[in-house]
Amino acid sequence: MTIIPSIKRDFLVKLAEDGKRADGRKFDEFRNIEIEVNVISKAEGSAKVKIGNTQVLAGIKMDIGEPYPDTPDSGVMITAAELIPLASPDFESGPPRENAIELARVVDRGIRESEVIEVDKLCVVPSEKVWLVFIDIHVLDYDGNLFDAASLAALAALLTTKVPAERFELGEDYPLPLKEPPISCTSVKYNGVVVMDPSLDEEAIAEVRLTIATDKNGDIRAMQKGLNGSFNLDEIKKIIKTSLDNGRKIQELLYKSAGK
Amino acid sequence: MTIIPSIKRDFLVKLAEDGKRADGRKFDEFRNIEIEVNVISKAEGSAKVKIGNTQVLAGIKMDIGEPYPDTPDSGVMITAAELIPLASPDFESGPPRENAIELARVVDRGIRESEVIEVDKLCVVPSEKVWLVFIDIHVLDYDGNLFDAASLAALAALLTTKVPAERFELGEDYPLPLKEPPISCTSVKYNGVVVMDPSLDEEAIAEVRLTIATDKNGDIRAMQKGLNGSFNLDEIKKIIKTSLDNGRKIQELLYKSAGK
Amino acid sequence: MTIIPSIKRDFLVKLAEDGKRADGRKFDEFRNIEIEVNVISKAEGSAKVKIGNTQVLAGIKMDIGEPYPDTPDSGVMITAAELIPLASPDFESGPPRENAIELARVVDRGIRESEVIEVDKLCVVPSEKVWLVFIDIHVLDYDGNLFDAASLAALAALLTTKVPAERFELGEDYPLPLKEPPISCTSVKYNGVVVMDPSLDEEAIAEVRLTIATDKNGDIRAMQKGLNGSFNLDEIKKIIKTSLDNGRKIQELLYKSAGK
Amino acid sequence: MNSDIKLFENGKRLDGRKNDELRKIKIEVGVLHRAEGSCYLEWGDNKVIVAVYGPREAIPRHTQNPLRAIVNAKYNMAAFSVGDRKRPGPDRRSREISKVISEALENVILVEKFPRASIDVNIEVLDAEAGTRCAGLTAAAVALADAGIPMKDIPVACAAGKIENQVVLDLGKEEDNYGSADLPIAISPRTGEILLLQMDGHLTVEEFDKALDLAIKGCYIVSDIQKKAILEKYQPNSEGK
Amino acid sequence: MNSDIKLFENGKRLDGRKNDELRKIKIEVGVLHRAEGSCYLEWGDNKVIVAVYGPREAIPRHTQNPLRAIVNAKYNMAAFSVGDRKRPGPDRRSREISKVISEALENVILVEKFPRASIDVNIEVLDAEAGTRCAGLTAAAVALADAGIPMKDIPVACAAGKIENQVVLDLGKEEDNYGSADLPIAISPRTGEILLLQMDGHLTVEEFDKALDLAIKGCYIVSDIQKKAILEKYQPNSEGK
Amino acid sequence: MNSDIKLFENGKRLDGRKNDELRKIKIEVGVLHRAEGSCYLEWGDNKVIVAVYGPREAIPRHTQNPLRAIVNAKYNMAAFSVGDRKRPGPDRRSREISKVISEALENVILVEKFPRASIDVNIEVLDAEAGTRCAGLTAAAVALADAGIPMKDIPVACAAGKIENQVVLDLGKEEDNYGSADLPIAISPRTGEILLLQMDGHLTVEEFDKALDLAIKGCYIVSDIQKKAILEKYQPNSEGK
Repeated sequence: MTIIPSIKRDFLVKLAEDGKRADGRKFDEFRNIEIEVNVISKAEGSAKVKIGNTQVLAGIKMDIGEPYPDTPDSGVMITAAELIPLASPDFESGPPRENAIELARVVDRGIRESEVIEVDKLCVVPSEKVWLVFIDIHVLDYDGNLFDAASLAALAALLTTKVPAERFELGEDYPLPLKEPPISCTSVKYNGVVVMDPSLDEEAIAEVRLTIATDKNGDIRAMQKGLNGSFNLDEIKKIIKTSLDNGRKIQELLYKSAGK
Repeated sequence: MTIIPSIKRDFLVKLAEDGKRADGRKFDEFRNIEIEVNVISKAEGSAKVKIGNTQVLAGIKMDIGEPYPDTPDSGVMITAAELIPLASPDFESGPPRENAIELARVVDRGIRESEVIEVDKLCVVPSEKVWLVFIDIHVLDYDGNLFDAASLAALAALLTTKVPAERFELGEDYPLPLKEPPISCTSVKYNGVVVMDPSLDEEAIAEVRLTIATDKNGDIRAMQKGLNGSFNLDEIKKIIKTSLDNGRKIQELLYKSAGK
Repeated sequence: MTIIPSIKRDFLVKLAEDGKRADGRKFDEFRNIEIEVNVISKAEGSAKVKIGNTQVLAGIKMDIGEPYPDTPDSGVMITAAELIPLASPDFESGPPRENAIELARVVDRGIRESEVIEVDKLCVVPSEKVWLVFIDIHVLDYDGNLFDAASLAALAALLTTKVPAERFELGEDYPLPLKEPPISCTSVKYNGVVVMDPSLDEEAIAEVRLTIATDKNGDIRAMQKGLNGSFNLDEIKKIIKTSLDNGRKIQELLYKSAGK
Repeated sequence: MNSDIKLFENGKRLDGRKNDELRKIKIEVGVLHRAEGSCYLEWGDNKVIVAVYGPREAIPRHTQNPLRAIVNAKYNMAAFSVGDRKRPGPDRRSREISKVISEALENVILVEKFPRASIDVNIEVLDAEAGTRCAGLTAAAVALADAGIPMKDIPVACAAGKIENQVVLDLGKEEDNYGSADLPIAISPRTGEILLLQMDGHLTVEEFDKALDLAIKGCYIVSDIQKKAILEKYQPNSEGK
Repeated sequence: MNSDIKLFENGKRLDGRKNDELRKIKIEVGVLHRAEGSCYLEWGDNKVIVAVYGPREAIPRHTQNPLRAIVNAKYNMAAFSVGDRKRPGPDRRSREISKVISEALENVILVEKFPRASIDVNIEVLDAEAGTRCAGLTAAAVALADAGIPMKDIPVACAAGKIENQVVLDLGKEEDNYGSADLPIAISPRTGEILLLQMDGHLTVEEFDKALDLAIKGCYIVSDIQKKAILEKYQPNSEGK
Repeated sequence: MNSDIKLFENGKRLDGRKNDELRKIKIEVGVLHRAEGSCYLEWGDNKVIVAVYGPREAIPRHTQNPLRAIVNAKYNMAAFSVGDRKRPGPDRRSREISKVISEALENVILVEKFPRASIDVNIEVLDAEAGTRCAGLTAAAVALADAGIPMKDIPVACAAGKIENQVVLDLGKEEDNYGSADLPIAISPRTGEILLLQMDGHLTVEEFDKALDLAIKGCYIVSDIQKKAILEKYQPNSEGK
C-alpha cells in the first residue's frame, strides 16, 4: 500500500473532524459511477466500470468442460483477478499476491454464494460436459475501492453475457441465466470516522474496512472485514444501513446500463 | 541446519570420549518411542510417532485413478513430506527444499522398493482404474532423526489403513494389503564416534549419516548415506548390527501399537 | 551477456576498420561447421552441431498424444531449449529465461512456419491420436551464434528421425516425413560493420542482430531482428545476399552429414 | 443448499445440540518442544495445532517494518485433513484465511514493541470439519499467550449461521454444507470489538443481528475455555496436577 | 494455410480494403489517471491500452544498469482477448514480444539520461485480431511521449504480408491465419531506421523487398495518426475542443 | 521384479558379461571450450558430459559459507535421454542425486582453500541406461581434476547388485529393472573410505558384504580408467599422440 506522509493523513483527519472529505463528498456518498458494457468483442460478455478515477474491466469467457465430481449437474464458475502493473505504480508483475487473491475471492464469493449464475442451468451432459464461466477482472486504473468496482464490473459483464452455444454446436446463443445480483459496498474507518467508497488516499490511512453485499430485498448476502483495526456493533449496523441505501441506487444504474 | 557454537560441540565430543551422550543414552540406544494410531478421522489411516521430542504425523488418503502405463495392473503410491515451519524455527514455508525432498524420497523408497504395499492387489480395472495411496508426512516437532520418525509414522499409518471401497461403491472397506515392513534406523558419526538415533544437537555436529532399513529376517532392505563425511567398512558393518538389533525392537512396538 | 572490457571492444573495432576479424575470417564467412548425427541412442533422432567452439545437441523424441482442437488431423511439434549452466559460466540453472525462450521460439518458428515437418502425415486417429514431435535443444558449449547452431542441430536431428511406430504397435518404423528445410544464418553489426556468424566476443559488442532463414530456391522463410540497434534498408538487403550464399553451402553439408 | 437434507430432528440439531450450543472444545497448551509457544485444539471433529516463533528478525529484509513487528499467520491444511486429499501447499482459500487471521491478531499484539521483527504463527489444520478458521484463530491466540507475546487481550473466534430458517451457533459439517448462511467472527473479549467478520449466504438484517449476537456469546464461552487451558498450564497445582 | 479459403472478393480484400490500405486506427492519449503516460489504441478490432511508469529506480537492484535506464516493456494479453480464453500470465510468445518491443523502444529513448532507472511500459491487449505487436508498440510510443520520456523520435510499427500471391498491407485476422507470410516492422520515422523486424512464412527476395517497402509506407501513415493524437491532447484548442 | 525375465543365459549375463565384469567405459577429458574443466564419459550405453566452473564467488550471496567453498553438483537428465521423454528441469530424483553427489565430492575437494566460493559441477546425462549416478560422479571427478580444483583424491563410483540370487557387478538396464537389489557406492581410492552409499532392494547381510566388496573392486578398475584418461590429456606424448 502507498505510504502517505503524515501531513496528508493530518489533512484528511482534520477535514473529517469538520464532517468533510477531500473531494467534497459526504461520508456515506459514492463517487460518480459509470458502467459501459460490451466493450470487448472477443468476450462473451464484458463491462468497464469507473468509480471516480478507478477503472476496472471484466470479461466473461465460456467454454465446455467437466463438472466438479460433487456437482455433476452444475456449470462451473472460475474467477481470476489480475492487479496488472498498468493500473498502479505499486502493482508488480508476477503471480497474483495476497491483495489480488483477496480481490478475486471476494468477487467470486459475492457471485458464487449468492448463486447469481444459475449453474444448474449450465449442464450439457451430466457428469461429463458443462459450461465453464470464466470471470476475468482486469484492473486498469487504481484509485481506491477495487472491491466494489470489480464486483460491479463482473456483474455488468455477466448481465450482458451470451452463452456461445452456436460456437459449440449446441443450438442458438442465449443470455446467461442469472438471478438478481447483490451489490457490494465498501466502507473504511479512520480516526473514528466511517466513510463509504474510499478513495486511494482514504484507503491508505484506513484502519479497518468492511465490504457488505446487499440485495434488492434489503437482505445481506456477503460480508468481508479487512485490515487490522476493529469495529464495534453500532458501527457495523450503521454501515449495513448506508450499504443498503447505496446498493439500491447502484442496482438501478446497473440494470439501466445493461439495458434491462 | 542449526549452527551450534563450538562450545556445544566440544561438550558433546568430550562426553563421547567418555562413552556418554548428553541425554544419558548409550551410543546404540534409541530415545523413547511412542506410536499412536488413528489420530486423524478424515484420513484412511494415520499415526503420530514421537521419538524423544521429535514428533511426526503421517496420514494416508486413498483415491481411484489411472495406473502408470508401464504397470497397468498395479496401484500407485505417492509420498510427500512437508517440513512445515511449525516444526522448527529453521523450516521455511514455500516449495519443498532439498531436505524435505530427500526425506520424502527415503521414506518413499523404503516402502516402495521393499514392496510393503501390495500394489498388485490394488487394481480395479486394468489399465484404467487403480487405487492411489497418498502417504503424507507432516513433521510437527523437529528434534532430530526425522528419517526414522517419518518412516515409522508412515508404516504405522499404513498398518491402520482401511481401503475406502464403500465410498467409491466398490464393496466393503478392507485393510490395505501389506507385507512385513522393514524398519529404518539412522546413525551418525562425529569425532570418530557412531551414535544411533541422533538428537538435534548430535545431527548438527554430525559428519556423516547412515540410514539402514532391515526386516524381521535380519535382511537389509535399504540404505542411504548422507552428509559429506565418510565411513570405513568396519563402521558400516557395526552399524548394520546395531540397526538390526534396534529394528527388531521397533518392529515389535509397531505391531503392538497398531493392534496386530 | 558477458561484459567485455572496452579494450577488447577497441581491438575488435580496430580490426574491423582494417577489414579483419579476430579469428582471421572474412566478414561474410562462417566458422568451421561439423555435424554428427545419431549421437543419442535413446532418441528417435539426434545430432550434435559444432560451429567453431559452439556445440549444440538436439534430440528428437516422439510420442502419441492428442491433437490441438483446431488442427485435429495434424501432428504436434513442441520445441524446448535449455541454456544449461554446463555451457557457459553465465548461464544459470532454473526456469528458462528470456534468452532461452527467444532461442526456442526462433528455432520453433523456423521449423513450424516453414512446415519442415509434414504434420498432416502424422495423424493416427483424427481428433484423437496424433504423433507428438518433441525437439529438445541442449546447448553444450556456448561460444557465440546459438541461433544458427541450434536450428541446424534441430534440422539434422529431424533428418535422421525414425517414427517409432513399432514401439506403439502401429506398424514398422519409418523416416519422419519432412520437406526441404530452410537454413538460418545470423549476422550482427558493430561500429557500422556487419559480420556473419558472430563469435562470443563479437556478440558481446554487437549493437543489432539479424537472423535470416532461406531455402534452396533462394526464398526467405523467416527473419528475426534482435538487440536495440537498428538497420537501414541497404544493410538488410546485403545480409539477405550473404545469408543466401552461406545457406546454400550449409544445406549441402547438412544433407551430406545426414547421409541424404 | 439442498432442501432435501434435514438439519433438525425432534427439535435438535443432527448432532443433538441445541441452537445456542457449541461443539465440544478441548485445548492443550505447550504441546511442542521446539516452538516458543504452541497449542493443540479440538473443536468438534476439527483438530488444529499451532506453533508460534518470534519475535525474531523478519526475513526477507524487505518485509521488515521499521516501526513495528509484522504478524505472519500461516493457515495450512494437511493433505489428509479433508475428504478428498488436498494438494499440499497454499491455495487461494488458505492464503485469504492467513490474511484475515494475521490482521485480527495484529490488532491485539503490541507490535510497536518489536520493530523490524516478525511474529510467526503457524496454524496446521489436521482434521477439518467446518469452522477451521475460528478454531485456528482461537488456538493461535493461546499459542501466542504461551509464547509470552505481549497482547492487549486474548482474541477468540466463533461462528453463527442459519439452517432451515433458524439462527444457530457454531455450524457443523452438514450444517455448513446445507445451511444458508455462515458468519464467523473474532472479538477482543475485553472490549467486545470485532476483529474478524465474514459472512456468506443470505440473512435478513434482523437475522444478521441475531446471528452476530449469538456468535459473540459463543466467543465468550470459548474465551473461558481458552483462559482455563492457559491457567492449567501455568498454575497446574490449582487443578491438583 | 488452407487453399480453400478465399481472401479476395471482386478484387478487394475480405473486409473491403485495397492492398495498400490500413485498417481503421483510433488513438486516445492520457486515458489513465495513475499512469505517468498512457494511450488507448484501436487498430481494426484490436484494442490495446498502455501505461508508462518511470523513470524510477529499477527494482530489484541487480537489474540496474549504472550507465543507463533499462526499458521494461511488458506485453500482456487479457484472458478474454482471444477466442479461447487465455490462461493469465506471460507465456513464451508474450515474453518474446515483450523483448523485441523493449529493444525497439530502447533505441529511441535517451536511456543515458537515467542511470539505474527503469522505464516501465505496460502493454495490455484487450481485444486481439492480428497485428497486436504493431498495435502495442505504436501505442507504447504514444504513451511514452505522454509521459514526457525524452526520445530521439516517436517509433511506429506496421506489418505487410502476402495473401494469395499478393503483397498487402496490415493483415487482418483471416489474412493472418490463411495468408502465406507476415512481416511486422517498426521504424524510427525521422531516420527510416528499422527497429523491429520479424518475418514468418515464405517470400521471394522480390516479394520481401516489396513487402518491406509497403510496411514502411504503412508506418508513415500510422506515424501521422500518432502525431495528430498527441497534438490533440496537448493543443486541444487547435481542434476546437 | 518379474520372475519371467531371464537375466542369465548359458551362465553369462544378457550382454555376455561375467558376474564381476564392468560394461565398457570410455573417458575423454577437456571436451568443452568454455568450461574450466570437462569430461565426456560413456559407460555401457550411458553417455554423460560434465563441466566444472569455479572456484568463483557463490551467488546468491546468502549461500556463501565464510569458512569454505560450497560444492554445487547439478545432475540433470536431457529430455531425450530416456525411453519416454523426460520433462526438462529438476525433479525429486535428480535433486536427491545432486545432493548425494555434492556431498561425496565435498569430501575430497579442499574446500577450506576457497571461502565464500562455489565450485559448480554440471552433470548432464545425455543417454541413460542404468547407473547414471555412478557415471556422473566418476565423470565429475575427472572434470574437477581437469579444472585443476585441488582434491585429496580422485573419487570414483561403481555399483554392484543382485540378480537371480547372484551378486554381480555394474547392473545393466534389464538387470536394474528386473534384479532384486542395487548398491551404488563411491569411494576415495587412496583411503578406501566410502563417500556415497545407497541400497535399494533386498540383500542378506552376507550378500551385502559380498556386493560391497565387489563394488569396491569395480571402483578400483574404474579409477584406473579415470587416471589413464587424465594422463592421456596431460601427457599425450606418453601415449604416442
